[in-house]
Amino acid sequence: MNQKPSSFEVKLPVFTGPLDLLLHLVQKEEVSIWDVSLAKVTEEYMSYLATMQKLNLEVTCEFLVVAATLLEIKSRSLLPKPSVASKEEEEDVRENLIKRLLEYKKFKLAAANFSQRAQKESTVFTKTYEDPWLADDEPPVVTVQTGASVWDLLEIVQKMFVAKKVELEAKGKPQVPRKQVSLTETILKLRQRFQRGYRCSFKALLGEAGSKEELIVTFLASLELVRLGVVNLVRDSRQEIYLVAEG
Amino acid sequence: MNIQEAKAILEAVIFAAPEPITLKECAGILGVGEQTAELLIQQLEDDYRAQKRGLTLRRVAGGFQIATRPEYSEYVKLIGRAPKTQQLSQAALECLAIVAYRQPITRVEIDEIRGVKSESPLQTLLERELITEVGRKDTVGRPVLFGTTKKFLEVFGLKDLDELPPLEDDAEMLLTLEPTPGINEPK
Amino acid sequence: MNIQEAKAILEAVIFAAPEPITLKECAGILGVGEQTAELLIQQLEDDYRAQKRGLTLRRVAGGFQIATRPEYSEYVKLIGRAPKTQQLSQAALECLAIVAYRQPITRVEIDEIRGVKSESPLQTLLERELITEVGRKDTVGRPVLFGTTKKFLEVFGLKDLDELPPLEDDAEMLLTLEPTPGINEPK
Repeated sequence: MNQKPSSFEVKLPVFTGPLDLLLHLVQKEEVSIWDVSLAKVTEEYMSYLATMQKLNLEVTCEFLVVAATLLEIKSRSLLPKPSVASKEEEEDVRENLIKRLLEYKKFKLAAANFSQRAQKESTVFTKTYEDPWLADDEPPVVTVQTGASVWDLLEIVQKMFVAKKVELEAKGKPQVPRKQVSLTETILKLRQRFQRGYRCSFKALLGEAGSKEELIVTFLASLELVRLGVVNLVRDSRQEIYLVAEG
Repeated sequence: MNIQEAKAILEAVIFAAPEPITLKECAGILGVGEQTAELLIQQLEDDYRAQKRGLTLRRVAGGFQIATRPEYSEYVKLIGRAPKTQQLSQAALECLAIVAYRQPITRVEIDEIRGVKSESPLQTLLERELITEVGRKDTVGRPVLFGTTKKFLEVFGLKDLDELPPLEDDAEMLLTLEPTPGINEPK
Repeated sequence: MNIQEAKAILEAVIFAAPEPITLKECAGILGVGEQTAELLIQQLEDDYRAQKRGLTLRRVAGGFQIATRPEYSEYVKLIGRAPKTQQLSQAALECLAIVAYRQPITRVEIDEIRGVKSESPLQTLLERELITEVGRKDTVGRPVLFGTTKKFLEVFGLKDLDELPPLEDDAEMLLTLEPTPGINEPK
């Protein structure tokens, strides 16, 4: 298992793919990539794959595809050339592989350059917080523009409800009588309840409401209590919201 | 390390710290006593004050922090505003109005009032943080209830929801009509 | 507003912006032309250089940003700040280089150049927000096209994509390989 690869020194897992390996072998020859003896490189390549297998490293099909191409080139170069056409074909396979290698080499160099850059940049720090800390502690910048005012909202609602009313009246639907619930009363009631440390889920609180109107009033009253600082809103891990009395 | 350098290091460290950094931490980083660190920081503060700069060094929450100068806050607030001033669509405004006056309210109830599906405008309002989920309704399917946010109040310049102008009686009356599941279903 | 003040405002605004702020935005905030804004920023840059400070003003990702000086990084690391990006694997760097120079590009085209499947390193790059989907190629299967992000520029300290050094002009390189769909397909 600890047997060293025979014909070349290499740390095994460093190659990112067959082209990376092939480029390494070719560059070892110290001649122009176009002039390199592919036959020789083929041997080394196959020997590397054998070592990988010995070390139980997975030889992926990509490595095998390139091996097949290399073997093809090698076997052709050993055979007598029966025709011009066959020789051209051989050249095509070889040329195509070398072009791929050269293309890959460009990006490998670029990757090395990126790595250096990243190294240099790792010494530069920017601030971590996203919201600007204004020295006078103003609330964060409001970026929403609605194109409307509260009065527009009111108008929209009035119009819609009027339209709805016409529609409902046309259907002759009965109107449900309503009971008056005072917001002030509800606030006082809740205030009494939310003594030191008392907590209650928002849902449960709203669930106590007997009518839609009571629900709305309870909701508004809760908001008021939050605004007054009587209660805090807390969200638990299940996204459940609780009202918790201050102190 | 000379004084100039020590101050530069302090500036870099205070700037890069995710939270206000304490005197003790500053001293530890420089490898000097707290008194020396305090003197250096005072000098740095003086530098910040002397040069008319856009930033200030301030003492806050038991530590030091670099922040923008208050007098330039008007300009700082302009950042990022330009690309984000998309106005709300009519549909989104309708939904917002309904949520504002009828909260907490479910999507189905909003659909019912508008007579059309409101999923997409509601999504917009959620993204702009004008409305938010405030709970779940205790009915079949436990649908999400929507309400307006603090940001809604901010954007519309309201102290609280009570400041919403009152609806006319007509609308008020309709507002209390309770759409029950049975009634909502088309027959 | 005098020059001193304008520079101070710029400093505050560049500091406060959550991302590198563009010349156009700076000009807009000051209410001056872009040429004037550029001049002011150059002066501010000179100030930063002249005073031996802990911070620098730099041009990155199409905008301006204040950052700590590289020579003080050892001290900044003492407060627990980790570098902007964890080291990338060799495979991820290769993919990133290919996307950076050949964008927009599909995964199959990247596989073709590298001679090996690139799914996993591309996933890493997507997670780190260094690349993103920028569209779909108009071929069979409409594969996703990848491009680099603004964060890529920031992390690698690039002003813009034009600042990428040209790919090594290898004399041996006769023509660039153009992967055509026909060649890419396994037979």
